Amino acid sequence: MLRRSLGALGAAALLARPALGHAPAVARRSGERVLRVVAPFEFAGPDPARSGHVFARMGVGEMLLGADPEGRPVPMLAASWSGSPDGLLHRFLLRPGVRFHDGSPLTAEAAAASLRHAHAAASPLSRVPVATIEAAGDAVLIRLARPFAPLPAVLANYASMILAPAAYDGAGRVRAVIGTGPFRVERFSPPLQLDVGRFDDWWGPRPAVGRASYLVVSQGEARATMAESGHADLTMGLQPVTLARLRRSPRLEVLTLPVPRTRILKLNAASPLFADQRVRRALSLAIDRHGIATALLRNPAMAAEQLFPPVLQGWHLPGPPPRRDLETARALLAEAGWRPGGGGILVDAGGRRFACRCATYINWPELPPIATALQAQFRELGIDMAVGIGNSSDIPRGHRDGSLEMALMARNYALVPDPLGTLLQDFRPGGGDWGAMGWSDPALEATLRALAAAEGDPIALRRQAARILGEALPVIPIAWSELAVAVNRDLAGVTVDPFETSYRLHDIAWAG
Amino acid sequence: MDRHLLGRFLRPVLMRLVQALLVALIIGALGFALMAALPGDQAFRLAAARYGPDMGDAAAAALVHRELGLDRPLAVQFLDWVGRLLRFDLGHSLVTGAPVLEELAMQLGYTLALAGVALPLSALLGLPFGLLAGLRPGGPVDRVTLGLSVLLRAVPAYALGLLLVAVFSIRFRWLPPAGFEGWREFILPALTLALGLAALSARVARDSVAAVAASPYMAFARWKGLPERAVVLRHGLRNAAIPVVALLGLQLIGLVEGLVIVESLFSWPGIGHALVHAIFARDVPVVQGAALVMGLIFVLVNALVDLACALIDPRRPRAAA
Amino acid sequence: MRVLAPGRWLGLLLILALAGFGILGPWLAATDPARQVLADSLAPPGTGYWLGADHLGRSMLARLAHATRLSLLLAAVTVASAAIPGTLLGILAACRGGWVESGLVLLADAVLALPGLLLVLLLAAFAPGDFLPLYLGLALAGWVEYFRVARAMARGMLARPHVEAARLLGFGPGYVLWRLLLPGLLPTLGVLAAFGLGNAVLAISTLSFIGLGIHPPTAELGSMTTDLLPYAHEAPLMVLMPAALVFVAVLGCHLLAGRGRA
Amino acid sequence: MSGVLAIEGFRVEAADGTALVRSVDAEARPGRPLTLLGETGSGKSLVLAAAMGSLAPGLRAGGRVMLDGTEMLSATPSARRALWGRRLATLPQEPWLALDPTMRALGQVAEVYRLVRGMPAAASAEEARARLAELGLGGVAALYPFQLSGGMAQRLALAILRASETPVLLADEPTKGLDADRRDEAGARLRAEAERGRTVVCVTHDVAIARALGGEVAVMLEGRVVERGPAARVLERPSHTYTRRLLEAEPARWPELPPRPAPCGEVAVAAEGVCRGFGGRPVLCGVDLSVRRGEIVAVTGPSGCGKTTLGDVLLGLLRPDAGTVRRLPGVVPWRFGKLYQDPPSAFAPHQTMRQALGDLARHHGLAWDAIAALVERLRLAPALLDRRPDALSGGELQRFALVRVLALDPVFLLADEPTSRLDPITQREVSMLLGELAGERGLAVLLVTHDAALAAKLADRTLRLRANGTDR
Repeated sequence: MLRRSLGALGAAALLARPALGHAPAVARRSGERVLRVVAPFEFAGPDPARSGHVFARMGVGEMLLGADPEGRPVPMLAASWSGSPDGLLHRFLLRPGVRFHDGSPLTAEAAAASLRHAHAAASPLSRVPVATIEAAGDAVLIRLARPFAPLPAVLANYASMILAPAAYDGAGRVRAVIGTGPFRVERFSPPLQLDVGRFDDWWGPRPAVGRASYLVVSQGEARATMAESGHADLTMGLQPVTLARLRRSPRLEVLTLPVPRTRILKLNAASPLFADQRVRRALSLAIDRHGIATALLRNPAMAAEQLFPPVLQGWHLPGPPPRRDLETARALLAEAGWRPGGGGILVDAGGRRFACRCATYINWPELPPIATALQAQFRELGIDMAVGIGNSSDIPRGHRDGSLEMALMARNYALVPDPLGTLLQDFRPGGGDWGAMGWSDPALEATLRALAAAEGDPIALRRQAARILGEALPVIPIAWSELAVAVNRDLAGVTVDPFETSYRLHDIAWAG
Repeated sequence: MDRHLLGRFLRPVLMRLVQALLVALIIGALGFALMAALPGDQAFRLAAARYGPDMGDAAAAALVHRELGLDRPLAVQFLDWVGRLLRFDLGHSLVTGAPVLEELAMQLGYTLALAGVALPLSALLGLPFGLLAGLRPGGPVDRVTLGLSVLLRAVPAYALGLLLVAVFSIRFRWLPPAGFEGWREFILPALTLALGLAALSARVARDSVAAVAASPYMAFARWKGLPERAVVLRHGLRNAAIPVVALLGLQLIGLVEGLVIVESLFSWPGIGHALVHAIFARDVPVVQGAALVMGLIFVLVNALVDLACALIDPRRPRAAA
Repeated sequence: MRVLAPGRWLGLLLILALAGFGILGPWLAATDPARQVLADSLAPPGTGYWLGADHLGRSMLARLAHATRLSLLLAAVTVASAAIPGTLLGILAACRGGWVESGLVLLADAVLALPGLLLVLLLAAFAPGDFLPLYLGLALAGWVEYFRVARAMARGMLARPHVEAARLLGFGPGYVLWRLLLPGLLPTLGVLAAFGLGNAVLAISTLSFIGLGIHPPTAELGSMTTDLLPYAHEAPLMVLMPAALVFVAVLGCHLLAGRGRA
Repeated sequence: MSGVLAIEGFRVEAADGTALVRSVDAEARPGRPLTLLGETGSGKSLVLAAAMGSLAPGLRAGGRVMLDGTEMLSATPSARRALWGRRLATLPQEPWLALDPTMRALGQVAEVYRLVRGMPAAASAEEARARLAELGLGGVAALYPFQLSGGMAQRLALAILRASETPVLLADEPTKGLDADRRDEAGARLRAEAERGRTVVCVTHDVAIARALGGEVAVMLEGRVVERGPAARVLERPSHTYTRRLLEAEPARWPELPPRPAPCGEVAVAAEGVCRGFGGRPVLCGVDLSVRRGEIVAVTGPSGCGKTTLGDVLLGLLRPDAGTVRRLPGVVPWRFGKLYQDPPSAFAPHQTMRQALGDLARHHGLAWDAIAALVERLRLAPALLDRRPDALSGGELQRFALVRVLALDPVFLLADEPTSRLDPITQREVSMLLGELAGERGLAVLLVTHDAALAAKLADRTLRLRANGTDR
């Protein structure tokens, strides 16, 4: 633990722009244009489990594997990989000649150590039934306790980033980001700014862009303005309302891409209010998805009656567009024993009012307005829903202590590029923090288990899972998401990764 | 003579020192008590702040809980904090894991840089108007500045900032609406802060100049036969400066409050922004550290203002007593 | 009766107009501020909505009126809760002296050592989006000013011959407090309170703007600005309206306070 | 060195045409000072301002004000300004306000030598030191104005004016705000200036100053000079009624008071060996005093000798550190009253007299008629009852204060400099009233005053306190 005097604080205060701590400061090459990425996502310390998303996206750190646009694993630091027939032993052969930013070579031992750190941290890898991770010559061997098909996808998650041995201190904490990517950290000022410069010893082709910076701007309107005025070259997380305007700007190209993030309403099926599947269906029918998608998301195609968007091929079920049906909803509620009571609010046989509280949070700016819209729409059915806007952590906590009744949230099914990794968490028996609550279904469990063990026809199993979720509605889907990126026309070669693992800066060049 | 000087300079410093201790104690106790009583389990919030909503689940929370020893009794955690504070160790951020002191030093740099631009800017905007208005009380300049200052002080800082962004970033596209890289990024946040402060300083300067201009000692200095230049330089400036310097202390409250708002509005990575964030994330060491640093700087600058006042105003200790 | 200066009349008029808007607005709008018609999202003023509809298709008029009423009421309650105990404690300190005064002054100094906003922020973190912590924070940070002014003025007045004269004439402490001290303090405290009212309106909307005040869906002037900000390009007027109401409220209060306070 | 100030047919009108000064003629020359004597509002200060060339811009002046051949009224501002500090200088009213609060005494004198007379820095300081020493300020050269007493501040201002050695010296109310025992000193200082060959013009309401200064006196009333002539003649044999009234208002010239019955009543208050200190510094030491009903006892002595403290101890407002105080037994506390030096501060600023007296009547169950009778007895018009203190004169307020005290049928009255803030004519009226009432009501009065003449006139006996707080 560092001991510092307040005197040091005072001295540091005098330096208006103190140098930062975690990376060796590199003299700034002047004159070269910096590619400016502006995004809403703040980042914390150097630990990949916390801030890996930024390091991966900015090309600082790399994982053993990557993912293609369909979410299939592709080689990255591992040149090839293979698994034993019983699905328990996985071997990842490292790409030769890779160096870390501090000049040290990538060894199997270093890679295995990084993965062991990730396994011990709060990362997707920690949820994998790993028995051992060890180095064997040029390869990393991962032995599992039981088969886990989405392992390659988990290894493509940013938290499974491979860092140099020097990146860790004695206690195993990450103290500097020393990765292998095409860019190295020049200045790391969490939570808002990261400057990177080209790493000349990268194993891939030399990137055209020499310097780039990642800047967090939390206000959507400010991001849009920065894109418009040329203060941002690559602007991420554009809000739907700003898109039409940005599309008119001659300086910008706006790319949109559906991403597997779904806004869902989590219901506590253990509570007497939502235990009845008919009630859950009634709620689903009462939602004006088209209105929400049009007014708030500015894209009617985002209206979602099922969990998985079309981009998740194999999981998505073809079907008609969603429709609001208050009549059926009222009938279902009546069947479930809810009758109109005083003040237009439904009451059950015991005279209990249908009143509940819906928790949501502001990390995704569209959630509070959607919650407000739902509040008004459920009110038409006679349901009194209060909205509580708090911290996202209220949801897992409320899930754990059972106090949660309802939550509106945005769930990313591609946190690891294979949705199965997330579904196994969310819909395991008893439910998951960001999935079902007080609800389980043996058929779904069996289906997911079979998928994890890679038994049977994956396509059929996926559809089976999607169908079960669509009928039982442990969570009610509301709207899908799209990723909107504004690209300065000075840039060439910009592509968007639907899994948001990388901004692919190494593919970008200055146009003209 | 010596005793007078000691009384003039040493006593206020000692009083401020006591105040600084008081600040440390209050913030330590208050911050900790409040944070301990906050709704929601701290570990869950920290997990969400650290790992993002998608990874912030119960397993991550359990990890955080173990790592930070949050299951120790509150009293033990508080004593631990006080003990470390006495060794000038503010601990590590629960979110980033970095030493709080290190993070604060960096954020403080940004905050001081912004304040360092905003304060002179507000003086530049406010004082000349105040001076001109004070020289002709009731004249057109006075009326216009009065009107402008009343109007300006009624505009919420956030609306002022948005207005400036709308004009300079969106309408004319001259200045970036966010960021903190170069001098251009400084302009809008600094201007937002400075306009609010200038509205106040113009009024204080005006009243001070008007009072001095109408004072019998200025008339007497002229009656003595001193040339106008000497009258203003030798007798006017110093006396008119006294309330203006004393105002600096008052400005400081406005500055601290303005900083929190402006930093949040413009995503400026300063200490105010950090404080708001730490409150959202329940990052106890950062909340306490940031509040402590803000409180101590507040006391420090007030002490400097006291000293400056004592330097230019020989009556000071008597007036204060 | 002493007559108010024209500027102060204007201030009073503005505040009364806003209060009238807060009371009559909902009646004019004749709709619930929470009622939404998504199809009318961002409907311009006129088309069935006097002041248009917000992004969720709710009547701006109804919401603005409710928000104005909320702001003024909360600010008034806050100011009253700061002014009344602050004044009484100030008078108590001035009258009692001794350890009572020392203790109260120490407490006040301690509160003053922190910028008020810091206190409000810490308390607002208790239950973000709730009225109580906001109210408590503003009142706790605010009483000190009244305390200091009341104490200083009461000390000055107690030292003035007219208080001594009243005692010599056989009047008790009650008479001194109610007929001599309070009427003497009231004009100054009134100015302070008018100013404080404006600043409370400002603080409430500002804190709501940065997300630490009152949360939506409750209509509040600061959070309405935040909510509507993304639509600034499509409906600039609607972003402007809540901020303009804050401006008018604060302007009214400051004008009412007069130029006596820098 | 000439230095003749001649005023001929000088008049001033306000912007709305109201005549403020009508046709003033006067002249001052070296060795023959001029005193403009009159009450506040008589227009005497306007004459001085015109002589200085600093009349407020809104006023219209006519006639001639000549300074050695320069016509001050028609001269350009810069021409007038060029005379300041060289041909004429003004001793300001309340000099402690006119000294720069942030500059040491020496600097304020030295800058005249440096900047007006162009001497080098060292010589300037030297000269300044000499001027301070001349006026007995040698020890305070390094002090700031706030550290000086009122008398010292006035001497410092004089030192500054001596430094500029202008032939003409104007003095505006040189006794305003000074303790009575400093007033005579101020007059003597001005006279000394005149004797040094300077032309002194003094504006004052204080007959004593005019007498001390000598030379020519012009008595002003409502913008007119009602009487003018050599001081000796005007002040000894006034021809105008107003001048006579002014002169008669001086305590020494008061007619004998109507005889009071010899004090026979019991002792209202008595002090034996009373000591009292403040902050460790003894103020009163071993004072013995008793006041009988119907008797007026005066306490005199220099500032700070504990006169007021003694009164407050007798009233019970202060506890003596040693000694005993006895008040007439069986009498309720509020029958021991007090009159204050500054009448406006003795009333709540927000209450009208009717409210204040009404509260008193209600509180003590008195009939309003009794109070109304007192108001009449003290020759206060009933219309004044509805005014607040700021709309009443000092004399009126002091009489209301008497009403308030008398309504409670007092046995003892502490009158703490009750007339020192009143103009001379009112001072006399109030003093007479006090004398009458003491006899009429069997009132024991302790009169605290600076003014030995007043004490001699009004009191049955006088206790002189020394500066060390003893009565011996």
